[in-house]
Amino acid sequence: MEKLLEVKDLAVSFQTFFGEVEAVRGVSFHVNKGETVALVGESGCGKSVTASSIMQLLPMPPAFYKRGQILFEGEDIVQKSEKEMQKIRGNKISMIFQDPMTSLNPTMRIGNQIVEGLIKHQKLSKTEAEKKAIEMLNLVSVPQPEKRIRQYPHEFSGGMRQRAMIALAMVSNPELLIADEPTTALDVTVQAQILDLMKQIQDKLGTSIILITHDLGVVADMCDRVIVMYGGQLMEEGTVYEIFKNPKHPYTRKLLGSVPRLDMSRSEMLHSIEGTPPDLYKPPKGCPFYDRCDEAMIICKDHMPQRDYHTDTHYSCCWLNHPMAKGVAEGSEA
Amino acid sequence: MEQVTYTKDMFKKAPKDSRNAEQIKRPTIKYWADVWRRLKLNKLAMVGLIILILMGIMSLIGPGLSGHNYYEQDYSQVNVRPNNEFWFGTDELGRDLFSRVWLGTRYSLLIGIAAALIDFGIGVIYGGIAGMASRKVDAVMMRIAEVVYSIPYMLVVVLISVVFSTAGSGTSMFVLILAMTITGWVPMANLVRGQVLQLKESEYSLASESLGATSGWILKKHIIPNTLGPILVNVTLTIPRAIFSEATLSFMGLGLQPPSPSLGTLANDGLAVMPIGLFYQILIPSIFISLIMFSFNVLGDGLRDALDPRLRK
Amino acid sequence: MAEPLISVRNVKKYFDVGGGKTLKAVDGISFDIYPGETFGLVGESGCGKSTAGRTIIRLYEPSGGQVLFNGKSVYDLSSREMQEVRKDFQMIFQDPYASLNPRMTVEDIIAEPLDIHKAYKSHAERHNRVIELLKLVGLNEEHASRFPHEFSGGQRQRIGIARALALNPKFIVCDEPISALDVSIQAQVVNLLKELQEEMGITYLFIAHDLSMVRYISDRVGVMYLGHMMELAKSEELYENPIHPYTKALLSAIPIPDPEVQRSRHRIMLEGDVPSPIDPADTCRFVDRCPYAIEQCKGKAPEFTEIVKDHYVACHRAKDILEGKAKPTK
Amino acid sequence: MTKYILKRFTMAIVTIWAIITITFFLMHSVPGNPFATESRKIPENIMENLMKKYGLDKPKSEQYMMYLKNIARFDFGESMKSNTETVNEMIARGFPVSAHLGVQAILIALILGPALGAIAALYQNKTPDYISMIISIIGVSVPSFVMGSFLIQFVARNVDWLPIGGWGEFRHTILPSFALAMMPLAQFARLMRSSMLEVLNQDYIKTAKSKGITRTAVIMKHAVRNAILPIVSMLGTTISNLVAGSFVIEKIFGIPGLGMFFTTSVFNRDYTLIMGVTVFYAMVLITMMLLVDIAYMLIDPRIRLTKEGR
Amino acid sequence: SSPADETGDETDDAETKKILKTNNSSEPGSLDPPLAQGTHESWILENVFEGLMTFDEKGELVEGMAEKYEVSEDGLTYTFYLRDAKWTNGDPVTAHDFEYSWKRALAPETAANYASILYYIKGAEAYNTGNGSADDVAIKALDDKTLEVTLESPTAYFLELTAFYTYFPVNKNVAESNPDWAKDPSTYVSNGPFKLVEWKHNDQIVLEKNENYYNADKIKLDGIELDIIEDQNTAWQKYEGGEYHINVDVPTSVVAELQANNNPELNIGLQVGTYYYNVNPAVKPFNNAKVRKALSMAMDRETITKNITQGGQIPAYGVVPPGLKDESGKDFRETVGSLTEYNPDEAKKLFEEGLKEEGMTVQDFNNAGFVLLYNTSESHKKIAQAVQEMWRTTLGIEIGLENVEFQVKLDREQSGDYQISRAGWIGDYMDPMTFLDLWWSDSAFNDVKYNNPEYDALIQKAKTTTDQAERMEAMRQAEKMLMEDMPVLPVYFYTQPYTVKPNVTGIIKVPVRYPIITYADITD
Ligand SMILES: Nc1ncnc2c1ncn2[C@@H]1O[C@H](COP(=O)(O)OP(=O)(O)OP(=O)(O)O)[C@@H](O)[C@H]1O
Ligand SMILES: Nc1ncnc2c1ncn2[C@@H]1O[C@H](COP(=O)(O)OP(=O)(O)OP(=O)(O)O)[C@@H](O)[C@H]1O
Ligand SMILES: [Mg+2]
Ligand SMILES: [Mg+2]
Repeated sequence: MEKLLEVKDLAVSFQTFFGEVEAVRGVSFHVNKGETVALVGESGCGKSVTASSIMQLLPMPPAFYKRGQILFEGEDIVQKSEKEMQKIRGNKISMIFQDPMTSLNPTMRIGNQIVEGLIKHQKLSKTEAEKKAIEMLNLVSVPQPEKRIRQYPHEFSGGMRQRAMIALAMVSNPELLIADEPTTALDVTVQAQILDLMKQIQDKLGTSIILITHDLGVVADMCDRVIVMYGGQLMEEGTVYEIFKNPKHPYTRKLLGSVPRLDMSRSEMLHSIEGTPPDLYKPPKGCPFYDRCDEAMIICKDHMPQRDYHTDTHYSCCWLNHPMAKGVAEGSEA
Repeated sequence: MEQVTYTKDMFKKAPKDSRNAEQIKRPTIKYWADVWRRLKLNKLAMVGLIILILMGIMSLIGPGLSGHNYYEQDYSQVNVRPNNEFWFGTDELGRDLFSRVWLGTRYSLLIGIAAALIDFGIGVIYGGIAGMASRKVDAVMMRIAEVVYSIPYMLVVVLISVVFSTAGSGTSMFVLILAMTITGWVPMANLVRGQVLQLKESEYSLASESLGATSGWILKKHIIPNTLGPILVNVTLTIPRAIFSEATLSFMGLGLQPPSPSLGTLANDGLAVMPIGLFYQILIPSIFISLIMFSFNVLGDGLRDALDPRLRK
Repeated sequence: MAEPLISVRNVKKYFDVGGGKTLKAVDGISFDIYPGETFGLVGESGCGKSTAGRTIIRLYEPSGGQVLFNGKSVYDLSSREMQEVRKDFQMIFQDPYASLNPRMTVEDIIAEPLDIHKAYKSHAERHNRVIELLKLVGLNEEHASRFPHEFSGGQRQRIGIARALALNPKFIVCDEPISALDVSIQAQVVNLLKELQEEMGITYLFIAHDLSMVRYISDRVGVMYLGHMMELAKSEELYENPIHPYTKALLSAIPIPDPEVQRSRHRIMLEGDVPSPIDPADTCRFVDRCPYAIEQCKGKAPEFTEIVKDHYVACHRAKDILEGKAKPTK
Repeated sequence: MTKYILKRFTMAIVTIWAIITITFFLMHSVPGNPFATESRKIPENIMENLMKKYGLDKPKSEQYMMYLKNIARFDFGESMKSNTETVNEMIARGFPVSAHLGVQAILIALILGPALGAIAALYQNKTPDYISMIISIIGVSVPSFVMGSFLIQFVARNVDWLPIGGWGEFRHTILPSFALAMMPLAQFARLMRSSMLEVLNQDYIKTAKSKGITRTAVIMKHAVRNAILPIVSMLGTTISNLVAGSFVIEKIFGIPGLGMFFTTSVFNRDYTLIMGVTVFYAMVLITMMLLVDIAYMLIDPRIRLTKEGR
Repeated sequence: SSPADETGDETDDAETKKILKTNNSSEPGSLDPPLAQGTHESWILENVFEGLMTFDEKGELVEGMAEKYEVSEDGLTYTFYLRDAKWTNGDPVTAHDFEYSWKRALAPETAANYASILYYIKGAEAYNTGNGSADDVAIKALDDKTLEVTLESPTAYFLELTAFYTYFPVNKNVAESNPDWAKDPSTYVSNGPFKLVEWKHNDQIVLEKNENYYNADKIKLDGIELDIIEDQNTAWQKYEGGEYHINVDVPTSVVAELQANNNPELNIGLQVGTYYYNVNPAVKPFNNAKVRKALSMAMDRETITKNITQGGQIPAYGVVPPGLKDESGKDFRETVGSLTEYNPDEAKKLFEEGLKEEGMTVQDFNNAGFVLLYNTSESHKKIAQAVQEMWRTTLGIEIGLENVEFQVKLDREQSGDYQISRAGWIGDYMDPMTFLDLWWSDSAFNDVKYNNPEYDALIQKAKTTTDQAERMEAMRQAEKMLMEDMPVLPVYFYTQPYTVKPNVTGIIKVPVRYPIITYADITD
């Protein structure tokens, strides 16, 4: 399989009043052509920062790349100039944002917002571009697209806006789509529609998708591979089956355990994770999950574990994988 | 990667108390302390604040520093340009501009602050009542405010200063302040009302209501404390506006009564000698007005930023 | 079953949105909540869940209907009497960031109900009660002097819960108390709520759009759609045997965090979004999106009736669906 | 739309009535009378004749009713100071001049102010930001009489093409409209800067950037239009302040506009003129407010007329 | 650049046309002569109209519309024989026009605000105040060319009055058929050396030479353009920038500067006017003459004129300004001499005596919060501040200042609601009576309500006698008596500073007039 995107040891920080906030701390992963990769993790763990840095969309300053590479089709995005990035954005890589209410320009007609990128990248005339936009809206099942392109975002419902966002992102037929919590703001019934739609379009166009979400149900529904992120670092990665059936990292396990399953009885307690995620302003030296981990060991406090591969596609970063940890881990779980 | 030697001890279970899941890393900080801290980080605002403090101090001691008082006339020293003896020069009546300018600063600041405080008082009460009252009362109150505001400002000011100046001498300061506040409270009332309407719907007000609190309680405990920020910003912007208006009134001959100077009357006096090429008499008070305006404006902006919860952290 | 703690009878709440238009946020809902149970209320955004919750405890003046609390009609109480009853009703809000006054310390926030009802004799008593409540929700004394913005979302929500518990209420409306929280933290709050219920026998009206969570926490669940109650049943019953086409669609839309199950599920896709509640037609509110809709549905709105024991549905075709006679038309 | 305008219209009439009433009684409570002149006093009997001529001998309530009747016919009456022109004529003559000046000033402010503000926002905390800040501070902090006098002294006197004062050709309008525009220009610049900074942080700007369009396009097509909304909503107040400020500018530049009437009519106790100017001003202001609202709707499609208010 | 260049550049025929440019500081309220109120109107009227008498290019009073006149022996009846002059619409100027316009000015309905200047005519006052009829007014056109006027009492300066704007004729036919004739240049009919061709309100007034004027030869200008700019500084900038040939309302600082540099463009024109302060005798201790005198003696008038007004004004030690001749052709002022003086020691002494008599101390005085009232103006303010400071330093008293608008000041004076107030009076004709008349107990202008029967008797005598010597003596006595009582504190005598570009000639100054520009000429 061909790697479309490869992120190598990416670290991104923000310069703030207090000092440096290390939002992303050495993240490495890749995305293959045509696959859907999920990036899950708690709020503030660095998902959006990772995604935005792929598009070079972070405000710089206060953000800056500390180290690492983002190779897209073999070229390092981190090194690219604004001009070069403009050729990639909206053309080869597109992005959908979380909130369809605020992500569309309220004072511009939907049609114009969709064709803007097309006119720029594919050098189409306005009418040609509009034709394409109508096609695209049709594809994302917005009814009466001819009429709709003349309307403003506020005349659209939430679901339709998100569909328009998808149309906007997909209209130039990008190779990679980054969807940053595309359905979080939507109702379940509408969410189902949107996810369905994304799958259909992916099937048709063969786009790779990075799906950022914290809804494990969505992940189970949509993705091929899952990357679990915590405190600016990657904790575990594997195929969707590996992660859901055989989670290795205590955080992943807890995460899965904290969602009620439909077959769960009401007398059962949920597995809650006590405490709060670390503040990335002064991130811990060791495992970021140390404070909240039931199975934490002394070593976890000051030493960050390395990746341990369980299969070709499945690794986790946890000292429990260490041979010396066997007895401790079991003892504590009992 | 660092090289670690692993020992068995390291793989012992970590004791519970070494992990502090509920800890708060950042130090606790009270609201106003935090505002102050963030204000301090805004250099421009601090420059403004320092200028204002210096001006405030100088307006108190400045008039006594030059050894000349503000009203003594010396016809042998008329229109003297700034020099060693008269640091800011003298005016057409041979009076020392240094003490006059600082005294003028004092009066201008007083007028500005008084006007702002009155605007604040009326605005908060009126806006607060309108915001908390029923829709109908609110609509009527807002219409009244709108009517007051639609009467040309200058007209009102002139009318007021004329109506009240018959009361006798010494009222001039009072008249000026009155004239400036008679319509000036409207924007403040609008602001407060808007804030109240917004905060009335806020979840913490609702929470308080669900606990059985009365409107008075909610207003006192929740709404007023939370409107203070925007109000404070508005106050810092009202002060220079009043100083500015006073200057314009001086141009119309409705300024402070001589020989007491205000920055406005000083600038207006300076206008009289401009045709003969004496610019310092208008420049100095104008620079003072500008400095005050500048300082309050940047301070106001700084406060706005410091108070903005979205910029927190 | 025991006597209901709360009886909601045909409660309505309309908003005047100007231009002579009325927004019927809640348009005649009825149900009972029994002591010690958790009643779940689900439905899509804007369907009137929050409004219902607020109207029931009379945070909003109702436009019609009645609520009986221990047999007393809440809407007929004078404001003095209401003041007393308020001690028994509490509310936990959706947004843990907006529901705590940023200018107050945690101690003052939690003590506010005590202050309002003058429920302590000395300052020490007040303080001790606050500490007690903090401990109850898993926070400690050190947190009392801090400000809300210093806390994470889950902690804030726990502060909100502590405040709601201050007066030992009998009934708490939880308006989406977890939807603004991270998954890992949601469980903390839900577990806490459950523990408290067990310890103190509190009754909850639990509003949420996360159906799996609602199922997990609730004894009985009501499904709302556009101001109407569509279906009401014991939670297992509702999740296993949904009757109303809307409930069916809703349940099928919840993604299940299990790739095997999720990918083999059949989903009922609904067309379009929830229509506007402004001056809605007096038909079944779901008719435009309903795959089972027939001519009859475009007439008068269906009655909310008990189809199976303790299972209420408002649908003209409920019987047909139950007997498997109805097939989706779209 | 028609219904909305109709509603606004009725509201406007009530507002204007209130303004008439307040001004009328306020004005008549002020000492002094319109017929005194600087150079000499008038014998009593002549004064009586004059009072009779203008109906000032009648009880206040009767005068008030008369005035209301005349206003209903848009008749503002005879000026008490000028025997040459009626108040209607004075307004008809002065208003176009003031309007010309005002519109030109607003245009200058509307073009340069937001531009300055936008540049400041884009170069936040860099030199252009500081330059723009200095210009704004000068604009808001130098009283217009100082500004006007300096413009005459240093610009008009040195640039032959620019006249020192007076009215007539385009070149006469340049300096006064700049002097008048300074204040709103500076305010707009500051407002634009902050709203621009806010808009630049909005999600839809990220969306726009993610489309790969150029920075200029992002700013011009997405940011500016949204950032300018607060300015548009402030236009109404700005215009009313501008009218107030025009008095000073018109006096200094010797411009035959309406601005001077605001003060001279009061100083002269020219009752009919005061009333006429006030009522007319209120009408203009209310019309402006309506126009601003409509303009706002054109720029911001979200604002619907059904939701009342600004 | 010189004004000629300026104008020369603008239009082609401007090279041949001589247009005088200047500023008329205020918009005229009316250009209908009886409705005019002040200099901002009369300056224009004097160029477009001409009365029976007029001032010639040397500033002498000469026959204007009257070719000749006769005065009866008792000095009461004047007969004017009109010359053949034409209105700008071609109508001949007749005696009927004069009869009509004077009676029109007196008609109560006209409400002419300076009708009282016609009261010298028999029956005029009665008619104007509603106690008589128009027919009883002794103005009679005997035929088209002969006008007979009978006076109440002999009035030495009546001839001069006929050159005053209220005495100007209007065209009877025009005014009767179109009451609005004076509002629009197209219907405006006048009889003077210039005609009104354009009136842009608040902007500009354009006059053009009247070729039909009988004396057109003497008029060198082809026209006059008067801007209307209220701001003194702006007008000055325009003059300095070369846009005006003459500027009358010169800022005081500029006058001082020009005077210091002996700039030839500056002219200090004579004026008959007095600047003084009213002292309200109804307020204790101002009822005491010693106190009033002390205030007067504490004022250093030399300093005020030299350092404050700076426009060549003359310190006033009496109320009648110089420039008015007595029976022997000597200056009235000189023959009376100084009636008060600057004497700080004496002032202090008098003041303390006066206070004691009133049972007050300086402390009481200061606590009373007395104020000096003046109408809003930069120069009044400056003078008031100087006087305030003089009183403070010599008498040790604190008097506040208060500025109000003119209208308010008048109201307050009338109702006695003041302690000290600023006032001024410009003579209407060249006779001391125009001043001394003011404090006659019945005078409408007697702000201080000065009431001294002896003074009244002197004035009465001066008004009725025909013997010049006797008249003058009575007035001399009257002035001395007035200054003995000191109801008003004279400050200075007005002058009229104005600037004229060097290439402009023929501008003359008559004491009771604004600079006369009618005969001006522009050379290159
Ligand atoms: N502009 C910024 N300035 C300072 N810190 C920032 C900025 N943007 C993000 N951060 C910090 O970077 C960290 C990661 O943020 P990020 O938005 O990537 O989280 P996320 O995983 O997307 O969370 P969510 O699920 O809430 O979207 C956070 O701790 C946040 O505080
Ligand atoms: N104060 C109000 N005035 C006018 N309309 C209101 C008001 N409060 C709620 N509504 C309207 O009533 C309807 C129901 O709102 P409600 O908040 O009860 O929905 P909800 O089911 O709680 O939705 P969500 O899941 O988004 O919280 C919505 O259309 C909303 O716009
Ligand atoms: Mg994010
Ligand atoms: Mg809700």
